[in-house]
Amino acid sequence: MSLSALWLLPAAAALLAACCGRQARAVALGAAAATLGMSLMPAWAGLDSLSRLSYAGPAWFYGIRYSVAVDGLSLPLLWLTAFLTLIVILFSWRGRFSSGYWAAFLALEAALMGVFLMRDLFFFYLFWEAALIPMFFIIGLWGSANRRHAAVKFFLFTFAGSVLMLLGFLVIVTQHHLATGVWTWDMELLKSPRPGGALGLASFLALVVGFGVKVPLVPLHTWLPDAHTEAPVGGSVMLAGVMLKMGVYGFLRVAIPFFPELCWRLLPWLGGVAAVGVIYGALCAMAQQDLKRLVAYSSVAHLGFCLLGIFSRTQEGLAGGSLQLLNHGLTTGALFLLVGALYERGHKRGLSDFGGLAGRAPWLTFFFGVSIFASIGLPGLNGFVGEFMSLAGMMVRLPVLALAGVIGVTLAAAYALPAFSAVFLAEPGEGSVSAMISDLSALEALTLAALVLPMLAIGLHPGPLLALLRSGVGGLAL
Amino acid sequence: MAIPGGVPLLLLPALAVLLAPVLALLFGFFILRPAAPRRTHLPILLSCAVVAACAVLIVSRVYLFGEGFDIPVAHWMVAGAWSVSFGLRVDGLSSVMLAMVAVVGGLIHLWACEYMAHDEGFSRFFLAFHLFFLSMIGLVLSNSYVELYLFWELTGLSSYLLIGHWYHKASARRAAFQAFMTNRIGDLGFFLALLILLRVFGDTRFLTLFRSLKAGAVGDPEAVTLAGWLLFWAACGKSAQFPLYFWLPDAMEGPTPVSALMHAATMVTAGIFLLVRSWPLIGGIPGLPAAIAAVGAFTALFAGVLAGTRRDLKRILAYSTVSHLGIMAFAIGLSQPACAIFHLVTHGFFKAALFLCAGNIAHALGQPSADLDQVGGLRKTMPLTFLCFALAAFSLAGIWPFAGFYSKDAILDAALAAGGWRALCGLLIGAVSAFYIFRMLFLTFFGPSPRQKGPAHFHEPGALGTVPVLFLSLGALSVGWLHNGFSTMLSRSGVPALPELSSRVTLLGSAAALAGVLLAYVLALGLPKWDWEWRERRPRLERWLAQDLGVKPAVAACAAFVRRLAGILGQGWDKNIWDRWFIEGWPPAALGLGELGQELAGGGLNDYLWWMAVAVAALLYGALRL
Amino acid sequence: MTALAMALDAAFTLALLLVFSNVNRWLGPAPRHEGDGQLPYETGMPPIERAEGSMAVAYYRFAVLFVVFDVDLAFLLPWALSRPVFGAAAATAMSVFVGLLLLLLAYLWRKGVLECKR
Amino acid sequence: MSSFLPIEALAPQLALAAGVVAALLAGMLKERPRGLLRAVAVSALLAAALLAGASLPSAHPPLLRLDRIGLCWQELFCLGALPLAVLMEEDEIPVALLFGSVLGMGLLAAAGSFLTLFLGLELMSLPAYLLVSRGRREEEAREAGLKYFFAGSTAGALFLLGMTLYYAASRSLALAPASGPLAQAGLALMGAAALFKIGAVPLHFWLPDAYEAADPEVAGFLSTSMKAAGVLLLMRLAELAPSSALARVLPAFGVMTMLAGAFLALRQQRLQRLLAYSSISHAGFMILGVGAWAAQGATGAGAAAVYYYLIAYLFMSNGAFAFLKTSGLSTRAQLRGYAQREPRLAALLAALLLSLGGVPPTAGFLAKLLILWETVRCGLYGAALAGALAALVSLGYYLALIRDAYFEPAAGQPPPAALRRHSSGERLVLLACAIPSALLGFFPWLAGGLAGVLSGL
Repeated sequence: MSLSALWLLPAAAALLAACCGRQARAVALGAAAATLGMSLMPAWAGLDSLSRLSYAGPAWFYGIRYSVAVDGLSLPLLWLTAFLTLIVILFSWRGRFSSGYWAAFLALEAALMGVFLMRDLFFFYLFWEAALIPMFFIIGLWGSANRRHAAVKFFLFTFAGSVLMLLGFLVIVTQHHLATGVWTWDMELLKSPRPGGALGLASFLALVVGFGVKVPLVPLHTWLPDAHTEAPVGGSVMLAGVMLKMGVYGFLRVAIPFFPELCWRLLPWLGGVAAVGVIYGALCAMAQQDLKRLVAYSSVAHLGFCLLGIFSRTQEGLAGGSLQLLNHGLTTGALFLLVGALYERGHKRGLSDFGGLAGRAPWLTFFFGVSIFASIGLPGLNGFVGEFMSLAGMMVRLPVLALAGVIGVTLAAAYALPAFSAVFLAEPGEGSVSAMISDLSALEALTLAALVLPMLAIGLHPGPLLALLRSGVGGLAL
Repeated sequence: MAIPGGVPLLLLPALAVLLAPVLALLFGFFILRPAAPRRTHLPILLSCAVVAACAVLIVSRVYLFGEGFDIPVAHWMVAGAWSVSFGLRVDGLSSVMLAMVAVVGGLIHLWACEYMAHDEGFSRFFLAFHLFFLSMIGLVLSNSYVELYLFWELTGLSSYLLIGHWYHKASARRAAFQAFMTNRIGDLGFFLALLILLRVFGDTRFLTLFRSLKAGAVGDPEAVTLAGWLLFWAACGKSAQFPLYFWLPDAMEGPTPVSALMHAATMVTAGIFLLVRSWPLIGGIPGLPAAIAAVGAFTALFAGVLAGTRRDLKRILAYSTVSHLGIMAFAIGLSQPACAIFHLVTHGFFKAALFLCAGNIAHALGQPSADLDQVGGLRKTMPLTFLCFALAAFSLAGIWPFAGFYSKDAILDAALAAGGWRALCGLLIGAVSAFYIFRMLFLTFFGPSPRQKGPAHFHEPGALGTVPVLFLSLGALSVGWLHNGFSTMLSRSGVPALPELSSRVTLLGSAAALAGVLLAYVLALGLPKWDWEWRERRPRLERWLAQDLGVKPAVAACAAFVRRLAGILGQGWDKNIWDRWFIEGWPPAALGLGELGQELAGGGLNDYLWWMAVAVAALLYGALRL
Repeated sequence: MTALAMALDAAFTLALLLVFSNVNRWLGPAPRHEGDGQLPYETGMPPIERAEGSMAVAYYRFAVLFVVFDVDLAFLLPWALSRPVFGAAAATAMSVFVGLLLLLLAYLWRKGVLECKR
Repeated sequence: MSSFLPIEALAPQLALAAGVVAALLAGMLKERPRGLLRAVAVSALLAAALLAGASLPSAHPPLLRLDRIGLCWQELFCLGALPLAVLMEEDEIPVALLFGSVLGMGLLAAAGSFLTLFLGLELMSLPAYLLVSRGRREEEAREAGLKYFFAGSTAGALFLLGMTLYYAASRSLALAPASGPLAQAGLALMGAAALFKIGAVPLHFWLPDAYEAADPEVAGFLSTSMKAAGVLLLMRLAELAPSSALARVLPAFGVMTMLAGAFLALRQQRLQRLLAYSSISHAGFMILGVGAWAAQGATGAGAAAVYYYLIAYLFMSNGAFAFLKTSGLSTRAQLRGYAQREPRLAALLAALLLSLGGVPPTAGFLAKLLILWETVRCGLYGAALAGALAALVSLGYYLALIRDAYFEPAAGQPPPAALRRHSSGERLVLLACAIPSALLGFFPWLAGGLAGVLSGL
């Protein structure tokens, strides 16, 4: 089973779905299921044999070569992408969408799989950018009210960050060539002679900004609330569930391995921005009246935890940070699915537009409750494991940042529970649409159960997943 | 006194105690809730029985044979050398707590069946109630701080669900959120303490932690001190000590069994349990016990005074709970953790009994809670409730044969031994608590004062309503006599034993209690007008008391400040300034630049040629100069 | 040295330009702007319309055609002089050249460029 | 034939000349079959391209210099002209003009001396002025054509002046390096003429009017082949003196052109004018590429980035202008809701625009990447940053077009021109331009990868 098939299959299916009109939905489901199956294959073939699956094509032009590989870090993210795509397709199964909708999601999955597979900076950047196109069309065509503005803002904002990142890559490759006389874009080979001095710092900052836009680090995050609120259900699930992970994956795969000592020297700054992100995200979430914007800002806070863990460069910090990536994918994915379900039924997203849903839609309330408590880090569910290990890691390095993280954890409850009680427990005010909200259909409940069960499993028994992640990111520890 | 590491057969009941509630919950949620919601309480009662039996077995074996163990059960979070794991620890302290939780919890479960019989959220209530029961058992049996934190948070979650059980009431929702947030603020300290301990010791298991503490192998003494203070902060959050106590009186919005079990007997005592469990850590920190004593004493007096002024029955008991938690903290502060735990057990019994009686009274009226104006002279219509209430009241006041006397006077003895302000506080607390409980007793059960409606339609509850109360009040009567056995149990788990009671102390304690009773008698029955006309003529005083002497507005102000800060940041800065100007400002700027470019060259040909001339001149200049 | 030469050359051309465009103004009488002062001649009929006037566009076409065919002559002359030297090669080259022109003439004729429509 | 008449050396040009003759003859026929002229046009261009690609002639006539690169350039010019040949309306005059122009470009590529260079330059430009002024909108076309003529001839005069100065310094008309202030001044002036042809910013004012007034396909030809000829001229000049002032000032011109082109294009509401300004921005990238190439010693193989950019731009720009012709749209307002009406054409437009914007996996992305890479290689970090900014701003208006086509609801009636049926030729040209520009971004390596995948399966 060659790794390239992981992204080629969805890409081919996307083309197929785009052409055939009515069966596009079926093609999408088949392709998504097949991709998930294939992505699970390496796990059965034994985790230690992951390196055997890598493949590198001929080096043609200036050292650029098509090379794919998978390791402890990429594999779980591949699973997450395939899993969420399948969930999204199942969840919007009943919606009357054109063939373009299904093609866009498959193209998005192909691009995201590519990002996590590629070991060549050129192709990494190529898939990194290619992922923008389907998401641009998903937000723009099937979004809600001012989707157009949000789509263009999302594309331009991320493109600006990525172009800077590209310049960083170019400088790294050129300096590598100057030092060794060899043209290569391979991530492993580029690690040895690193550009030092001012140029090294400049290219590192370019990478940080490029990945920071995607993570999103706080000053660069304002595209996130707009893109999330305007994207359709599936769009915001994929956006929050996987695309935000590309930024942190970029840090883990490119920024830190390429500039380990710079990353260590700038720890107070990088950790500081992440910590600010945690508190800033939580405070902003408290002020939101729109459910989707609230969940969007909470994503800013959660990914701040990932970065706190990763920048601490301790074994538990790295493992916790990367685990938090997957946790956030599950919890925020579930939350967005539920908010999407509410929006589909009531065409409203405001906190005051609902009320008293607990009695009317018990299953919706149950899933929302579990996801909310998982996202605010209740021990026993997955959120706590990621956050605790990240903060334990950062406490070893910079206690003040761990303090900020813990304050973030406390604030999380301050925005999540009032929202939960306003939507589900409070009495429906005038102008509320809760009369139109019916409970989840069997299919929707099934998809959400598929998201909630892993939350509990990771919460209580994260052992195997942590071991897999550590085999991928363990090397970065100091 | 190291715990033998071998795996005795005691592990089986310990595991059963945890597994039974889990199975009952799963069975109840997945099978009974959809199929027969009215039957959900059956598996839960069964699991209570199993837990009670195992608890009694464990306590007896620990008491008789001194068995006990501290065994890791499963790995939880592993990252190379760093790891956190689940484990079970049964020793004197945890078995006593387990017994108290099991017995009191079981009785209240029984009582709740009748009390909640026709509540439409019946199955949801019992599932959340038993989830709390499970988390309390887990908390008591855990063998490391992180595991303890897990169950600690679960109790916070279940208290949120239970206080907010009648979620259609806005006050209940607000109280539930307030309770959860205050606990969360307390847990902030606990979380930080965990991180510090992990950083300093690398492991949070009590066994290894206290062994290295005793051996003095502490890498970073200031960090351990900070951890100690943070643990105290966490205990304040959970056990409603002074700064973070305001959530407990509001938590009375929940149904009475919740108030009885969680907010009287078990959950709120988790903080005290945490302090006693980490006594080797806290005892060693200079100045911390004194601070705990001071906070405990102040909370006891402050809440006691407020309890004496409240009108709502459950509110009085709530403030009394806060006061008694203060007493337990005071005992810990006096370096007598054994007294604190002993008082915790006795308090669990008589406070639960008082709450259930108040619940029966309110149930008779068909309201969630009864007010002093509606009751009065009930000893004739509800004699059995009166008997139980009286027994519990005597025990609370610390009158001689009752359980309260043994535990409170042990604390009084330590207070007198410590001398100075501690002795005075000890006496005052004894008097105050006697005053407010007898005031409630007289006003509720003796001659209705003119303002009270009297015993119009009160009636005794059914069998399920009275039997548990009876047991609890008997417990309140008899538990005190076990104090010797009790101190041997605690001494086995590294906690200093109970002091012997000197006759001087009993005399002084009883005198203070009697003074309180007399004052209550005079104010309640002698001058019936005191509670009504005298206070109504002083509206400002009334309002001041109603606002907990200014604490409630202060808390409201803090909450408002945080919300405003969030508003400024979230809406004001992020959306209107940073996003609109700094991020979305670029496109208009670029368009403006484009506009500028447009004006530079009109359509005319000569403009073009002029610009061409400029370009050629520039090139020529460049060529000749460079 | 050459930079100095270029500077001188530029200065000289500018000076020449200035002198030619302004010499009549310096030397001649101040122009009287009122009334008939602008008329080209003091005597005779006032001109009906401006001198330049516009010619029918057709004339331009003929002018261009004349130019195209006249320029051929410029090539034919050296060809004629050099014919003995190059012989056949020159012959074919020039015949192709003239042939093209004839083709062009035929095309124009067919397209009716040569009639003089009013 | 003796060496006097270099038949095999100028084979492509002769093919084109024959094309002209054939066009005129076809024009004279009374009842000629419908597709005749288009067939003549396409066949002549293909013949010229094949002949250019065929073999390297041995003879080296005095005024010419033929090398592999030169012949590739000629192929590029013919390829660039093909879409115009296919899309042009049935009239022999424009066909002849097209052949004349491509012939001029061929001469430029094969020039061995300044004489042929100038001859090629003028022969290329004159037909272009006429092609522009034959635009459908008579009024605007004539005015734009006139402006283009005046500006063009000024540039020609500048080139001549530069040539004389250079001749004064080098004493010979051959394309040989020379030094001294005279040579520098000469090079500068000739450089100005070349920059004019490409449309560098201070000299670009004729370009938007010419591109907007001309028919879309003519504008396509102008933006691809003409601009490529300008770049070729610039490279020939930079080759002469890689460290000359002209070479050193090129990156500055490049940056100025990129940024100004991008910012000016933001305001445009008319599609052709917007594409004109965007072509200026792309010209900026080409100039930057030539500048970077010159800064690294102008070695033969070093110009791969510029060549790739020209090829990619050829497909993109021709495709974009061909779309305008097929769809008959002229303003952004008319573009609204186009995707609902014509989903397939809109998809091709989206691919072309994303490629023009430089978004992976399109050819435009790889082109911009290579140029930025060359700039970074020769240390011009500021220019690279400016390039990134220009790409970002340019993406602004390309996305705006896609947004109009896909996300906006259709506003009002589509223009009459948009309602006619698209001819198969138009659709063929569009596909031939859109597919390569969409996939060339990573295809070179993907082939290797695909081979690996198939072997691995």
